[in-house]
Amino acid sequence: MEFMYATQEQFDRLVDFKGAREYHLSKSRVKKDKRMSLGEAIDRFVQDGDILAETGFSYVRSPIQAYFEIIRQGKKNMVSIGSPMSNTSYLMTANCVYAIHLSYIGVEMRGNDKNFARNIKTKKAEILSIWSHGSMALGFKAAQLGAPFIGSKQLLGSDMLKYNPYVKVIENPVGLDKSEPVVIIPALFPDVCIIHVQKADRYGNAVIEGPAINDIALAAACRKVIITAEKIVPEMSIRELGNACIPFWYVDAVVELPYGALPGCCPGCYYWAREWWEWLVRIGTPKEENVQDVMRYWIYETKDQFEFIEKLGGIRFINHATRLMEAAQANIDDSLVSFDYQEVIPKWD
Amino acid sequence: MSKVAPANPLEMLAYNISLMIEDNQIVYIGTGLPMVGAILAKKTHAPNITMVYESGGQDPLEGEMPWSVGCPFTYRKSPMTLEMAISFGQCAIGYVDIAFQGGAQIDMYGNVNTSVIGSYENLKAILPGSGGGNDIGSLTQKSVLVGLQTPDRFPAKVDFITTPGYLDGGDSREKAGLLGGPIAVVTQVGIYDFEPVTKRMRIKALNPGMSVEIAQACTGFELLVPEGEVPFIEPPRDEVLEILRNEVDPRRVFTKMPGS
Amino acid sequence: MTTNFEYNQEALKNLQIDDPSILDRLIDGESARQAHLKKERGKVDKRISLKEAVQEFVKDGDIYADSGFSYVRTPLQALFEVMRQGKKDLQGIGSPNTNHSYGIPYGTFSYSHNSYLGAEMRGTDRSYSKAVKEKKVKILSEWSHGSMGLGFKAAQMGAPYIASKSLLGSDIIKYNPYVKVVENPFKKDKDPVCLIPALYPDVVFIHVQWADKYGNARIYGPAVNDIALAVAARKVIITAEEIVPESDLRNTTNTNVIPFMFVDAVVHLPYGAVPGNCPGYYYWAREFWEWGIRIALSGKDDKYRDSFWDYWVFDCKDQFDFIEKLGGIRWLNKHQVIERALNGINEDDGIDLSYQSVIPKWDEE
Amino acid sequence: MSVAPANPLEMLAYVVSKNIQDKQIVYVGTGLPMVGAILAKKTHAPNITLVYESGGQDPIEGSMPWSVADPVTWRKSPITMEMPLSFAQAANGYVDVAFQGAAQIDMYGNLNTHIIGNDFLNPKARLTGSGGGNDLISLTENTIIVGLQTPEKFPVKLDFITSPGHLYGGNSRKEAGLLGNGPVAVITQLGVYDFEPVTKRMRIKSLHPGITIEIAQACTGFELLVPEGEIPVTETPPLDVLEILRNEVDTQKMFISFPPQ
Repeated sequence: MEFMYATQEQFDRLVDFKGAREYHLSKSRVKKDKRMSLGEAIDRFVQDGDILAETGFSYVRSPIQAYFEIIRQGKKNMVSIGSPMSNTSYLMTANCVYAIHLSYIGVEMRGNDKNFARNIKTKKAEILSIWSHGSMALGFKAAQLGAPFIGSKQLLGSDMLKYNPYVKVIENPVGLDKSEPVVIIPALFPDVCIIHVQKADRYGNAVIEGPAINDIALAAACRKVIITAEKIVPEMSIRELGNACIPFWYVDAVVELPYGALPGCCPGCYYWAREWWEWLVRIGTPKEENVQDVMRYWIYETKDQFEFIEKLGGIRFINHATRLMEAAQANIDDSLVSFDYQEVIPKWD
Repeated sequence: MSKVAPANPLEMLAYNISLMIEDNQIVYIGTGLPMVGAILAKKTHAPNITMVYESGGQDPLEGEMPWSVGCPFTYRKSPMTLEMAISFGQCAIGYVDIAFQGGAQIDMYGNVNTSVIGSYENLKAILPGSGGGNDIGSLTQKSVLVGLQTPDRFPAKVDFITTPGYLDGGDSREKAGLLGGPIAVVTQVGIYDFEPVTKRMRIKALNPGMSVEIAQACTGFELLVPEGEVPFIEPPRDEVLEILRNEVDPRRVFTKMPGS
Repeated sequence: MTTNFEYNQEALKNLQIDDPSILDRLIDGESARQAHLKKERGKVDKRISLKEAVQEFVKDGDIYADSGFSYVRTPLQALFEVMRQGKKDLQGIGSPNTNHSYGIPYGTFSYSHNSYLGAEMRGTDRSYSKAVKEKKVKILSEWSHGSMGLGFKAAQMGAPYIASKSLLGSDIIKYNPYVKVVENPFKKDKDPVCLIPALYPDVVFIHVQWADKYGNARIYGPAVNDIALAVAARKVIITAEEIVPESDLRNTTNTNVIPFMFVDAVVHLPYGAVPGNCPGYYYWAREFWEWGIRIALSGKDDKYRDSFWDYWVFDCKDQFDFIEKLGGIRWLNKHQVIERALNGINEDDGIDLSYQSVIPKWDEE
Repeated sequence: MSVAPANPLEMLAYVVSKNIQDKQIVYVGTGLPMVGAILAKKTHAPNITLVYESGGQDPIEGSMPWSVADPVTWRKSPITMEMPLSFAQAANGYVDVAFQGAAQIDMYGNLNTHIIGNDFLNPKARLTGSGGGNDLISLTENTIIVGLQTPEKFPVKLDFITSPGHLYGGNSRKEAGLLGNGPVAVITQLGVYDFEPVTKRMRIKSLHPGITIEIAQACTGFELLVPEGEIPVTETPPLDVLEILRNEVDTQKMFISFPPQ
């Protein structure tokens, strides 16, 4: 394979079953207090050259404040993967990520991410392999299941096969007619993921409210796992409910990070900053210099999530966002809040 | 004369989508107009459908119009949420009846492109990529394609097959080992199906005011025309339009015409 | 006979399966998919009696699976009803599939896809051993828990098969017509892996603590393979300790939930896991199991076995009759208290966990 | 001193516990391994985490479980896992050591829990089948085998390989594509055995007090390898450990007293 930026070793590491296993075997089993600051966690566990897996779903329960810290610390030469992986777009602009395993980078209802498209077109970043959500999810699930690969009916007949060096089409060797083709998807083992959760204890037992997406599988698959949590709760309170989905021994660092998913949303906690996203999509992404402005103001010149919130509108913003989420989850009456928001129309439109 | 303004093309599209849904189905939904159409169906002729989402939300209570398939409204008071691999797994094993998806390009065999315009070697535009599109299109029993019909968006052959339809027609989808397949294409012009043998796109019914000639003019390949008269779709009744405007998408997130 | 499937010929020979078409349904994903596609989609009240559920959904010859793990949250009262109704020639599958041995002498189970059929801490189930020897039951395939679990999980994930590192080098493979060893096609060096096909039983009973009338069902404690089985099986019957309002399920966050669309019937069946254990509700009848294992499953004499099952199954109308024989309300209350203590809900200081172990006469001689 | 010396089952439980190091994740099955693991946790290895195949993860201690799905195996567990996911942890490298027993063990540490007799269809005895045994030994990094040693239970050749140890010795385990080191020790009522690094044949590591090479060999169906020099005597449980075993671990004497027959 010829890569612009990535190394063969980086390319191979994603599917290195034995390597990931050995790494897991070498991890500390001690049930100890793993709490540390966000800065320390990113400094110690996100390394230049790592394959970073995106968690959550685009702007839902994604560890966006942690991604901002990666940008502030100036991590380099990283490869990004995830389904979806929309937040990779600004990691590219900040020169943290220069190669991706692509499933979906877009801005949901607003469609394409022009910043991402620009980075690819100008060859600032390269695509190493192309996936669908489900096929990539099966890759993570295979890893979680300890299966070297999983047969699937996804991807067959699509051109994605021609752009995915990891998957193969074979004739079904078990069951069914021999002539029945299936795609085989190898287990995927990224280096590091940061998972934002509503509740965790100091050891790393983590509770996810709402959809877990691929995060349970990723917690099992990744070599290094950082938990950022809205709340650190006593272990006993997690035991009372028995609803954790990530056990402590997968976890390397626990960061108490209230509002860690902002400007995205965190189920059960707060709604997302829709105006901020509007601004990013409509103003920030179309032009390179605007992106740089957005990043300077919101990331480089912002120390932490609290300063970020001050810029969004402080306590008034948080109070509103919290109530919106309460209403969204039908915990308070819908009539008490308005889902109206200010649409951003850029001057050039 | 009705006091209700007639449907705009996006509203017509949402209405046509709702017509594809039968009561009691399990419906797999993506962002945008399919969501509007499905909720409209649920509030009108199909009150007992169950909506499932790729992010894992299953059977939520209705609320606001979701921004995307990961929005809290996709799992509002859901009895459960599923992991993604398992959520897609439901399509493969026969627990989803119908799924909707859009695309930047749709070709005469119902292949969909959401990856790249031009080619990866000679890039004109890069699109978001598959997302769940390929999985839904590969695995679901019946899929319905939704798009705005223009000659560019309906080329003879898509630049990139993100989601396979009938591939090269005939039995090529089956030979590729895929499950299910597209049963219809819904656009602002009309509804199309696929001729059973060649699997080429064929006019099924047209929206009011449209004609075979207009449909053909909006298409980059030759549309098949059925024998006899082409039926017209009855426009949405006033009360349906009012439900669409006042209850389904009151903020006009998806049904407001751009520029209006 | 014709089959569309490719089986491990060595295993067919070893198991002396002349007509491999009997194996087809378990891995026939297309027919399972079709069965799922035909299911009721409406959110309707699916409550029926246990009798009706067994009559309507268990057919002679079905591939039969049940929930839970050995004696934990196992739908034993449903299994007893299956035996009472004289269902025949079932293929038993499950990881574990311990309780299927009870039905073998009555012809209820004539075939076994075996992963583990034993008496837990008491080891081998000698009546099963005897039945195999006497050819009252035919083994169709051998599995490990994990490999069979992956088969159900593959079905749950809609994957035709999953590769695994289990079973390699073992003789199980020579007695499993379904699995195959291939070289990992992703590796340049030789790296054998075992391919496990998705498994689709015909019918599964799942006993849960809470369900609503539509079939949304919530499990307390380990779900084992039940979430996957609920997705994979062609017919799914929920037996529930309590029928709760739907809102109750919606207001609780818990990942161990089966959604209503998989479910064909809901049976309100308090004590449906008796004589086994239902987490959070009641401990199991250890004396009953001691008696069953030491006497009925000892393989010593068929008459002990027959009289045991006659007394406990055929002479009982329902679970309430069964509990009366165990000791009625006193037995029940004691076992509820023990269960709560074990779950850390009740004070466990002063709870007496001792029980009468059963020494059969022939052991004393 | 009024504490009675260890009986053979108590000795076995103690040696099991000594094979567990602190801070390990331990995959436990029913019976003596469970007793040994809980004993280890209450003595020298307070920070181990116990995981079970039915899905219980890291329970708080309670009474002695009857089986691996007992409520005690997931008592106040923060999480319970579906079974394939629980086994998958072993494949993914999150389990350090697993214990298992068997009806037959051969010189390469292969295990049989399927049949006795060499005709599968007409067995002398039909046993349980694999359960999680095959998965654990196939996937876990280190496996320790626990069994009662008799010539019949330690035959030259197994009637059925349920759980592969070192298969046919040498590199054959690796060539079969299996993960981990396979069996690293065998613990019986007579002694502790390991596997010679090249041939992978079972070798005496230490013998319990009063046991000689001759006794060990007489209880074995194949030729045991004997190491150079003096054979160490297995350490016996100190009295305070015995008291913990009897009064805190298996208070019902479910596993550490001999069955009535």
